[in-house]
Amino acid sequence: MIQVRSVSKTFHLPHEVKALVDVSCRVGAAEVVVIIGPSGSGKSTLLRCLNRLEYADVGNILIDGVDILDERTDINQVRTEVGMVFQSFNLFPHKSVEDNLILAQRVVRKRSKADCMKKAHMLLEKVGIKDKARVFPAQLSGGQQQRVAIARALAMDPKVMLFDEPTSALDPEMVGEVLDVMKALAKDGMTMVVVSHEMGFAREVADRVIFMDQGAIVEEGAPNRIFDRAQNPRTQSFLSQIL
Amino acid sequence: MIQVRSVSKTFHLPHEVKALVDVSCRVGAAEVVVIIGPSGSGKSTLLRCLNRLEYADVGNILIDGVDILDERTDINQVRTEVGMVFQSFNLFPHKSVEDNLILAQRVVRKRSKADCMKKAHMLLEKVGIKDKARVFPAQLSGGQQQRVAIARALAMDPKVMLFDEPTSALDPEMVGEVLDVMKALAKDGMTMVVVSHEMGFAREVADRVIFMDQGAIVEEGAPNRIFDRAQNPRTQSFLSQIL
Amino acid sequence: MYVSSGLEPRRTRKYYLTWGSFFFALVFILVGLLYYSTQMVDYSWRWYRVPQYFFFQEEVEVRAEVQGEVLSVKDQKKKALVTVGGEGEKETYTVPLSGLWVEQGDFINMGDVLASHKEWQVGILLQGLWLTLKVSLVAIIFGTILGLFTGLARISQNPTLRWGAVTYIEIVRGSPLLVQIFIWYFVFGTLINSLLNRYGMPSIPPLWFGVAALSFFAGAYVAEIVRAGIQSVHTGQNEAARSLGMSASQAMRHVILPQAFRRILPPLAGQFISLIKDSSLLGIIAIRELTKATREVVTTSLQPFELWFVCALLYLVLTFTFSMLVQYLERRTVMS
Amino acid sequence: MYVSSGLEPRRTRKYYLTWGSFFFALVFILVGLLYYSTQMVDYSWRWYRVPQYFFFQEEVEVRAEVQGEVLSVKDQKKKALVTVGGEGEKETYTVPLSGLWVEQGDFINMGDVLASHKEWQVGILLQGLWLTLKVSLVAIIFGTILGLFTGLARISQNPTLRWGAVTYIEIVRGSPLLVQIFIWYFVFGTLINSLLNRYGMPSIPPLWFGVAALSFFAGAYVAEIVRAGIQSVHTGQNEAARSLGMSASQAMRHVILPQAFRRILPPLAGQFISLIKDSSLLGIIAIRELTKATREVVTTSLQPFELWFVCALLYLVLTFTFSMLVQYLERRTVMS
Amino acid sequence: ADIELAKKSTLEKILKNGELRVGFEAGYMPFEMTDKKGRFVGFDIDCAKEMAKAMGVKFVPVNTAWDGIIPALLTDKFDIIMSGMTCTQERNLKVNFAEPYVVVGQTILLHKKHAGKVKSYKDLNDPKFIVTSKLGTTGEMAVKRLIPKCTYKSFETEPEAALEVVNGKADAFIYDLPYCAVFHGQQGAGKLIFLDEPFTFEPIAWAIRRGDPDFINWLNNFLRQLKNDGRFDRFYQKWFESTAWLKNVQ
Ligand SMILES: Nc1ncnc2c1ncn2[C@@H]1O[C@H](COP(=O)(O)OP(=O)(O)OP(=O)(O)O)[C@@H](O)[C@H]1O
Ligand SMILES: Nc1ncnc2c1ncn2[C@@H]1O[C@H](COP(=O)(O)OP(=O)(O)OP(=O)(O)O)[C@@H](O)[C@H]1O
Ligand SMILES: [Mg+2]
Ligand SMILES: [Mg+2]
Repeated sequence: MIQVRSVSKTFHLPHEVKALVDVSCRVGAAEVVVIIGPSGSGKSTLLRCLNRLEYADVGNILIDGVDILDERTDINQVRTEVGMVFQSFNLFPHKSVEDNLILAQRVVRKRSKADCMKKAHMLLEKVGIKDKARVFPAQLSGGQQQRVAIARALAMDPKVMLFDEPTSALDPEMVGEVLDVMKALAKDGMTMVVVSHEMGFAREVADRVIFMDQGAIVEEGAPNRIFDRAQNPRTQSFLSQIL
Repeated sequence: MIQVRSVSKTFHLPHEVKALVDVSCRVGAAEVVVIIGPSGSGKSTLLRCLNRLEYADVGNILIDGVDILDERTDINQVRTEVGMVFQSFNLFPHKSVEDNLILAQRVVRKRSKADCMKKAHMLLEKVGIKDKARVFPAQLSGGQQQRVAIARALAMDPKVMLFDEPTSALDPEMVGEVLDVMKALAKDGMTMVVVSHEMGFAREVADRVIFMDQGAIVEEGAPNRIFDRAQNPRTQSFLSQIL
Repeated sequence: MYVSSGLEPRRTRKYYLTWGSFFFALVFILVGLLYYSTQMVDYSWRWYRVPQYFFFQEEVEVRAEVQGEVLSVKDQKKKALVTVGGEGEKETYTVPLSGLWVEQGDFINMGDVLASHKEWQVGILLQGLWLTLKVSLVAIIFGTILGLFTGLARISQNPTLRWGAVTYIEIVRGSPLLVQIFIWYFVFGTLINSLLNRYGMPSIPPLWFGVAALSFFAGAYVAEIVRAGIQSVHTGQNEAARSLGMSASQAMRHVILPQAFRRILPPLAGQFISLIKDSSLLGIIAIRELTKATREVVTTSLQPFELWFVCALLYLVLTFTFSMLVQYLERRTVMS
Repeated sequence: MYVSSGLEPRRTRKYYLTWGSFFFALVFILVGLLYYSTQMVDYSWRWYRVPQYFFFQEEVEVRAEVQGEVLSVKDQKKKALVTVGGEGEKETYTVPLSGLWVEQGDFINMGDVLASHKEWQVGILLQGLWLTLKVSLVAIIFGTILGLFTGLARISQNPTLRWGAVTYIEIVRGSPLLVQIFIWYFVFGTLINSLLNRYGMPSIPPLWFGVAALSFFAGAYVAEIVRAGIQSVHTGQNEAARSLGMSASQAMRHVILPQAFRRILPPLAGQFISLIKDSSLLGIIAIRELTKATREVVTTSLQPFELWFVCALLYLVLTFTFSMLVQYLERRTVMS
Repeated sequence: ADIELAKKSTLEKILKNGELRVGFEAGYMPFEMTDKKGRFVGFDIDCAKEMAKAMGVKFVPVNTAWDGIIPALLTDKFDIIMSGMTCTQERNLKVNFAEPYVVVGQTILLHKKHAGKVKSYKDLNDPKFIVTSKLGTTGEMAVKRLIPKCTYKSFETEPEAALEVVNGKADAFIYDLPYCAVFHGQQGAGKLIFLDEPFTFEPIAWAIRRGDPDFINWLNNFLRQLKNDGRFDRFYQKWFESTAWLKNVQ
């Protein structure tokens, strides 16, 4: 599904930072991968490279066999296949919840208004906020906003979903409702790459956990192996801090 | 030295807040009083009322027998007698350390340049940064800045010193050096009112501790009595949180 | 405002009342002083002459178009029907009763006045004001369109677009509007009209070159407003839109611009106010907006004091009205 | 700029080169088009006539002031000493050797040319430019002083001062500079000079009323800059100063203003650039600054295209130079 | 005959566009000015209207600034200047004039404090005298040529320059006889002295772009017609010999 081959990425401004250093990994279909690691270790950068929100400097990234770094690839086409959920929701504040879900379907997928509507309501029901369809994002709680954001990404029928710390901007009491939606999604067989420090979620849902540090993948494996029997001292010290 | 009689203060903007409600207390000469209390309890407001940085709405405040709320009082005269040290240092960034200490002496006290200079260097030695006289505040660490601020207040030969959380904006490793200066000051017999949550300092130096909550003085007494045998449940619950 | 409660002495009600009234007294004294000094230089104020430049009554005369005799005058409430006839011709005129000049049986030559009445007409200052508004409005509309595209070009990655936009903006903002108006009028205006004439097309009246100068001028400022507005929209919005598969232009159109729009509106309205003031320069190229109208009236009436004060007042009323609007818009933007 | 790395397609060096050169091609084509269309309308460019408005050579003639004969011509390196005498009078003139018109023994009438030489003189455009700069500089100095006090009054607690400042600022910013210039010139100018004359004092030349209009105009804008600058200084600074016993004015003078000053400087320089452009309006009241000088030259030379472009270019050079300065100041402010 | 030249004549364009655009600067009383209602009136305006009638086209007034009036004519902002323009040899190098229709000369409006002391323009030739006139006019040229030593100030419009003398800011205003007469009548009483003996010879004529013999021919014949059928005299009386029009202007 996703293949990352020897990807490196350096930011030059404001000062030089090696965000990714020779990263390789693969995510199979219907697999759920959780990425953990200290702040600044390159987790977000890796995720953002997967739908080319950041350009990788060297290496290849294949999504469903398509090399997204190739100049000839229609990146907008690829991005519809790869849904992304941000830490800060990024809902469109000038559109109602319904219209947030409809916009890209209309503009990108060119679906009929009725189809969009049907899809939107189906998804809102799935994430449990059917009654908020006509409301504007500003009137929703953080947890509700994040669920709308997930629904919005799902509306494009992506094959992969990327989550960048989807619960870390939420008040503690709202984390659960978002994680529940994600768990349901995983159960439905969605391929997912999740940056998150929610260990409970990782243990329950993840097929594999990747630990990153200083732009490189330090260790990866099944959740139990990583959380309970980490080999690398850096992983051990990181886990000891957050557990 | 300081007498506060039934002082109340209400802020009207942005919304009505009763910052002080019928507060009375007195601070004797050479006494060191530490004020503690939860955030928003009116500690800063009380302190600021003592040199009329805020106007008390009702009540009297006497500094050395002078009613500072009286229209006829020369408040600038009173303020020279009451030194104040802020949480955020508030050094004058456009003047060197030396000039920070000299400015008010020249302008307010009208001392000769040589006298100012002598005083400044004496005080800088006292707070332990004699070698930084020609340096600008931006080049100093937080702890050094706060010590300069103390020296600046002392340069006016005040009879009372007010400290508003002098160490809470500092990195932990710098707290000690500032507290040391304050301890030395207390030992020299300065009258001091200190808002601080440094319990060690309070235990060691304070003659009396005042606990405030919701604009009122809830309890006061010797440090040991307050810290170890607080009577009031609010005091107890506050202390249990911070100790 | 710069308040820090305890630092200012506590002011009593009396203090505010005293100094407040002192302000009005001061204004009063200043006006008095002005009046007194005009008296000193023997200037005679003639305010009564000013209203006619806003509205005046014109005598409209109804004249006979045939020769003959008044055959009948029929009374119809406030109107009168006058029939004039002779030598086979016959015409009927409807005139106001009160202004009738003829009676039945009067002999009428062609062109004789049958009746007259007074009509209110809009005076020159009001016409100038109206033109000022109209020109500013047209210029802000074109300027906004131009500014929108320039602003987008300014932040584009394409060097041609970006440098083009920068060049345009810098040239326009770096030279006086007056000089730009002259260039439009004498250089571009001449070229364009000559070329049009060459190919047998009618020429463009000078008003439009004035409008072009103003529009291009406003466009450069609007471009910067648009750029600031777009850049003030959080990057996350663009990222969200693009990661849903929208193209750059789709994201701009559906997500960025609608949000930028609200932030652009208040400074845009401010720009419109500037434009009202700037349009005063158009008088230089024979466009009779408010300032030019005032100058013309001053030239013949020789009452500069009243007229210039009135002119300034009219501008103040205009700009004040619109800045109220801006404040209203800003409040709405802050709220939403 | 609006960059978000991954969202824009990755551009190659070639892309920038191509579109960059395309920009220059476009500029070239536009200039060519302009030239071509002037050819179409039979405009003959005469750029060679422009330099004389910057510098020109004047023929300075030395004329005899007595009647008689050239008695002697003495060679002194590049100079010649010509002695003319007759009827008891005798005069000696020092003239440049190369421009000698007479020889020894020539008969000379009073007023005859003895020699001539050429001298470089500053042309009208350069004089206008110089006046523009001078006027702007004087206006910004007065405007800054005025603006400083108005800005302080604006944030004062005293209603008279505050309302007075607000009234002044709003009136000046709400009406066009052109109208203000007219009011200063025709109303205040007339009044003041008449009063001065009444008391036997010499009258003030119109230039100063233009400067006054500009200064008062700039003052209102500077006041807002000063206010913003003062308010941008953290309140803690004022509290610290006051709690050391300084009075409000001492704190302002020694603590607030020196800090505000650095933040005020860049927008103040920007205001100066505006002023350079605004000074173009002074031509209306017969002050021969750059725009007026250009108008006059156009009237006589009838080469509007060249001259208006040159005029715009001169303004661009001025404003560009000063905005470099502003940027330099801003960088310094950010650094410190 | 050069038929191309005829085709290029301004006449052709006027007829084709159906409008006669006349350039002038309102304010030069009584030749052209703005009345209370904002309409342009004056001697030249009446002539222009007759001219438009004779051509069978619409009369379009263009009120422009004086110092830009010749460039504006040359850049085709209007077809003809009818603005009381003196036919000077210098201007004649740049534009063509039809036959002069009025002859005027420069006269002096003097501040009353100089009564008796200044009798002719020659007495003004001293730096202590401030003399005003209008920018780019023959008044200005006369000052520069004949009174070179005085302190000269030029103004944008006639009243500005003349009021300068009324207000005592200047000593003398030099301008064409008709305007000075009108201004003296209106504003001068008790403040100004009118030295009404013209000291220059200034024929006034209509100006057009060069190289247009057809138009010149037409204008000269139109002028002859106007002068001989009585219309010209009627206008002359209306504007120069009576002051009835003043009440419509103020
Ligand atoms: N747009 C950017 N420009 C410059 N540097 C960047 C940019 N984005 C990230 N970086 C740098 O790249 C490094 C990796 O950043 P990244 O955001 O991927 O870390 P992270 O693992 O997601 O951390 P966190 O847990 O804080 O989100 C950091 O040092 C960061 O400062
Ligand atoms: N200038 C002001 N305007 C309005 N309200 C104020 C102002 N200063 C303080 N308050 C309000 O008064 C109350 C008491 O504030 P104060 O700063 O005295 O609390 P504090 O005990 O110092 O708290 P902290 O420990 O957070 O500094 C708070 O609710 C605060 O919001
Ligand atoms: Mg991250
Ligand atoms: Mg506090």
